[in-house]
Amino acid sequence: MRSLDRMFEQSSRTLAQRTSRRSLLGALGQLLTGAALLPLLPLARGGRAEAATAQPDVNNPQSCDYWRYCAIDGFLCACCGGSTTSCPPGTVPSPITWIGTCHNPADDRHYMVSYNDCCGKTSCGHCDCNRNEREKPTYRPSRNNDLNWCLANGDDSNYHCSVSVILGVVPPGS
Amino acid sequence: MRSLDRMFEQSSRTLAQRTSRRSLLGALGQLLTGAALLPLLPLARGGRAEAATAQPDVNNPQSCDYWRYCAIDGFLCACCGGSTTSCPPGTVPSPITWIGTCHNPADDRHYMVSYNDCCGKTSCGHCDCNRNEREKPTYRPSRNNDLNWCLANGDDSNYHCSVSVILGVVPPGS
Amino acid sequence: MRASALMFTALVYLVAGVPVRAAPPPLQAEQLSVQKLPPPNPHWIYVFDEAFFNEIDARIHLFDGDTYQRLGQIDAGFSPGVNLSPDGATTVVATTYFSRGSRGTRTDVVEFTDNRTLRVTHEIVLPAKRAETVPSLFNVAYSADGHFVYAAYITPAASFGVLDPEHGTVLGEIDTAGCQLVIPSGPNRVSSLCESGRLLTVTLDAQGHEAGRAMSAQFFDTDHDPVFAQGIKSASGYLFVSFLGEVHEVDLSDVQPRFAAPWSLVSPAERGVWRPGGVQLGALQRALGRLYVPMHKGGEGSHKEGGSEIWVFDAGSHRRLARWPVAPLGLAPIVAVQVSQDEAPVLFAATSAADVAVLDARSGRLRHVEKHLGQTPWMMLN
Amino acid sequence: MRASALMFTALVYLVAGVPVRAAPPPLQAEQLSVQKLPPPNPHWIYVFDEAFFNEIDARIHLFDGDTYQRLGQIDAGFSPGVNLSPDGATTVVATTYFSRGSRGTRTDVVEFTDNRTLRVTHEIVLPAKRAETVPSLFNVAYSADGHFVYAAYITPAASFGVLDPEHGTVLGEIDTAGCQLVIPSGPNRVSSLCESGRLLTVTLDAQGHEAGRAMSAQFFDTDHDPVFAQGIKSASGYLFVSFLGEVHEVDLSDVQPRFAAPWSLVSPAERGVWRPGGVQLGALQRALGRLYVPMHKGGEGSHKEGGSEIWVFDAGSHRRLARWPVAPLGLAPIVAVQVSQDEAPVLFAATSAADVAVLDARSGRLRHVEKHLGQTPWMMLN
Repeated sequence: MRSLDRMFEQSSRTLAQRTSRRSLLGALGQLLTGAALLPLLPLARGGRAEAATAQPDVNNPQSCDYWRYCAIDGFLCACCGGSTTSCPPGTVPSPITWIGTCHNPADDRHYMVSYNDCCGKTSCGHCDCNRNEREKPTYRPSRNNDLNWCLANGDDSNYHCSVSVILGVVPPGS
Repeated sequence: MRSLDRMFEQSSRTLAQRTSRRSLLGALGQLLTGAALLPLLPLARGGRAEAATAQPDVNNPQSCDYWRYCAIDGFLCACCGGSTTSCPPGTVPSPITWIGTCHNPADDRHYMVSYNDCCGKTSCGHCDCNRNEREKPTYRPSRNNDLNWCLANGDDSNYHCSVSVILGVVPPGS
Repeated sequence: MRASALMFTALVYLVAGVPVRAAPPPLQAEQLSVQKLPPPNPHWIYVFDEAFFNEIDARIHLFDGDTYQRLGQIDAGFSPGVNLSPDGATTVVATTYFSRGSRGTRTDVVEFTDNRTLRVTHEIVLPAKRAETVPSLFNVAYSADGHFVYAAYITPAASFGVLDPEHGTVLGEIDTAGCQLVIPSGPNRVSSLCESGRLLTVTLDAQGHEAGRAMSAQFFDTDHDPVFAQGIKSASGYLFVSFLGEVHEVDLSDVQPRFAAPWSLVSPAERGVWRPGGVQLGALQRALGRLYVPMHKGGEGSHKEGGSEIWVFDAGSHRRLARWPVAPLGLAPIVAVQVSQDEAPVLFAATSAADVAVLDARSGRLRHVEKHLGQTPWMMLN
Repeated sequence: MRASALMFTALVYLVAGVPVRAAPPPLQAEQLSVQKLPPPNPHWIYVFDEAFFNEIDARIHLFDGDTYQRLGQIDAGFSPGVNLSPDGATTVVATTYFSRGSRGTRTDVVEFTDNRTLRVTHEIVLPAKRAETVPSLFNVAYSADGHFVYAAYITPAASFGVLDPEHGTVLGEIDTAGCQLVIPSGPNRVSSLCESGRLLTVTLDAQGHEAGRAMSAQFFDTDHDPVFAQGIKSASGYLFVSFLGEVHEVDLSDVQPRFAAPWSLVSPAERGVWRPGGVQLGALQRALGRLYVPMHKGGEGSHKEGGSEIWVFDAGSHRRLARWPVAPLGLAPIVAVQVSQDEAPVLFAATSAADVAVLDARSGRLRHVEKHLGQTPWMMLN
């Protein structure tokens, strides 16, 4: 089962936390070393952005309906002093995490999302969100949101809330 | 302010926990040494027991309306595995406590009640009860229910729930 | 109260044994005590409350399914694993504490509570590797003879600790790379669920060290229809239910697990429409041979939704015997079920609204709803 | 996702800067960070949640009364005392931890949190004597110059600890027999409320040791109309409100406290009918000279009931300016109030349903209701 996408998941999970876009590009570059760089055209389906406007919660970072939260089971950091991609002040991001694949209705693309936990304070207790699209049981950890992903943070391993960091787009048909 | 009733409160608060009826009698006897033992006839007003039956919660130990809970601010041990006078299994009674004076509609008498906290487990969280008849601020500790009365229990000083132990009757007019 | 009144108090008290006029005697002075538990009965249930909104304060409520009384509480720390000893005399809690409540020095520990007194009798400190995940029977577990306790570790690398509960020691740690959790069988075997859809079974020697290991055949498909990482105890092992409702019966009575042919909770028409879901998603009454599963209508990703109905199956014939919708009973969706193993069995159903319902396990008749038995009661043990 | 698909992913990502057809460019990969707090504003409020149903998990929510956003959280342990430093830069929490969550070795400690980062910077371990009682401004407090921190001790014998927050040390303990809590004034004075209805004031030397003490005249009657053990900060000291609604203004700007003639929140007809109540039962807007008090109708023993109305007084003339009933605003009774001290002040009102309302402090107009800001928000600081 150690396929390339698993490798990608594993490496991006440990990278997402402190990786700038620039260095993620570098990591992707390494991953692609030796592969032909064939351009690929994403399909433009369109017409979903309007539908999303009619369902505003799909674009509201403080709503569990927000498109990129499709595999969060926990408290939304955007309701706890953080944002979709930032941990609340005084908390510590988890260096390891799980991965989701979510559909963005605004551009009709699927994105790979890293869900990091923010750690070191007790439960935020606000905006409890339980979505599990493509979520798998704990024995498949890279796709599991039941694990306390703060668990490797040592003394700062208490779970506070979860963020969702876009890693990249998933091409249609994958 | 060190009047006799204060002394009574202080001593009964430290006694109530492990004192049998027999030894409480002894303590009262000591308190009364030198006083003439004049018999006193309690007034029989009657007629309130029926009224109480029409308001069953006044006689329900799992209801905050229960007559003897007139100065409990906390969780009722009777809802937590204990009873009106017993701490839940595995908890530790507080040796110090506060005192209330409650009216029992069944016999129309006022009783002096010792409210002990049960300690060493986290909040029972059930049957939250907040009654404050004749309750006084914390600077008058013997009549205060805001203090965690488990506080002198050392490592077992976490607050779990509160009980109400009858110490004796208060004569009418007092 | 004036000082003079106090003397009246004492005097009335002292003469209380002598009735005067028609007045009833005053109530006697009482003695404070600590409640003793009554003898256990088969309808006792240990309700685990994760307290997800205040997660450092998880606890277990001991509840009586006959009297509907709360009998007591066992505190359980942060994101714990919880189980009972085979004789029911001990509750084992594997948990984590921080020296400053939610932060500071981390201590992972296994605590043993005497179920007669609800006091912790002793503990075993673990390496800071304990699996912190949703409740299951497999986060911490006893061997069948009670001589070993197994604690699942996830860092996220997977392994488990072997503990000696009697002497309070850690005997060792066994690596289970790619396989997780502790599924006990017999006196000395531990199986783990593998990412590959197999079971790894490690056999221990008398010192709790690895004596051998075996990997089973693949019995489910992790990608397309994974089984829940929660088991339903059967006579010879566990049933594992998949997201789509396949039932995998695993017999763990021998060194190599045996897998019965899977059967389905749903008809072909229901498949992918009705699904099992929740946290503790099944209970088996072993004498009656009845399996209870909370079921809901939902799509992919709905596997944590509670059941809008409880479906009842004959575990032998796999026939569905009943559907018990819970909304008509005033219940929110069911996130956990457990059943007593006596001759007059009761079914316990915990809801997403934190209530616990007590039902007749034969008829489904609702006997009682205990409101708010904690914040998030996600598993029940008996 | 197949392995080949991954390459597509990466490739799409890499060419994302080059639009092809009319499709919008894909969203860029993002970076995880830790949020920095914006600059403080006068409408920030520190909402203390006792979390009474999970009392080892108390916390403070930092909330913005302009944007209605939660800005962050400070954890606060079991039954803590909480206060802010005079410059607002530090939150001080005096609390208790047990090595096993709810039991085990007890540690009393004062923790200092940098309000710019919401990280604990340092702590001072106390003797295990800390006052564990309902929140007030007087469980833990700073001297006016910030050089001392005072921690109230109750065992139930009363004393207090003098701490050096800069060097993280306990300087000493001062006995206050019969008098409780730490009411700070000036750089080196601590007053305590006495069972006798007086104020004990201890003056400290530069080392934090007692240099002198003075007992005031009696200013209230403990038995017949006690003042709440909670104060309302004024320009020169505190207002203390009695159960029956008398306002005792105490000027602490000199060594000996000065007591103004008490005045009443209620008319003779209202006395004993309308009462102040709750936990934090008043707030004073010092520039406007307006006093806000939650009031309810009730009898003896109702002093912890929240206000069905907020009454607004001119603090100079003692005239009642307004009554603001809260039920029409959809609010449960008010258990705590606080007001901002800027020129466009907002009034914060915490309810018994754990909501926090934001009102215009001049008009009473409701601006916002923040639902469920914790379990039991009983005090607010700014």
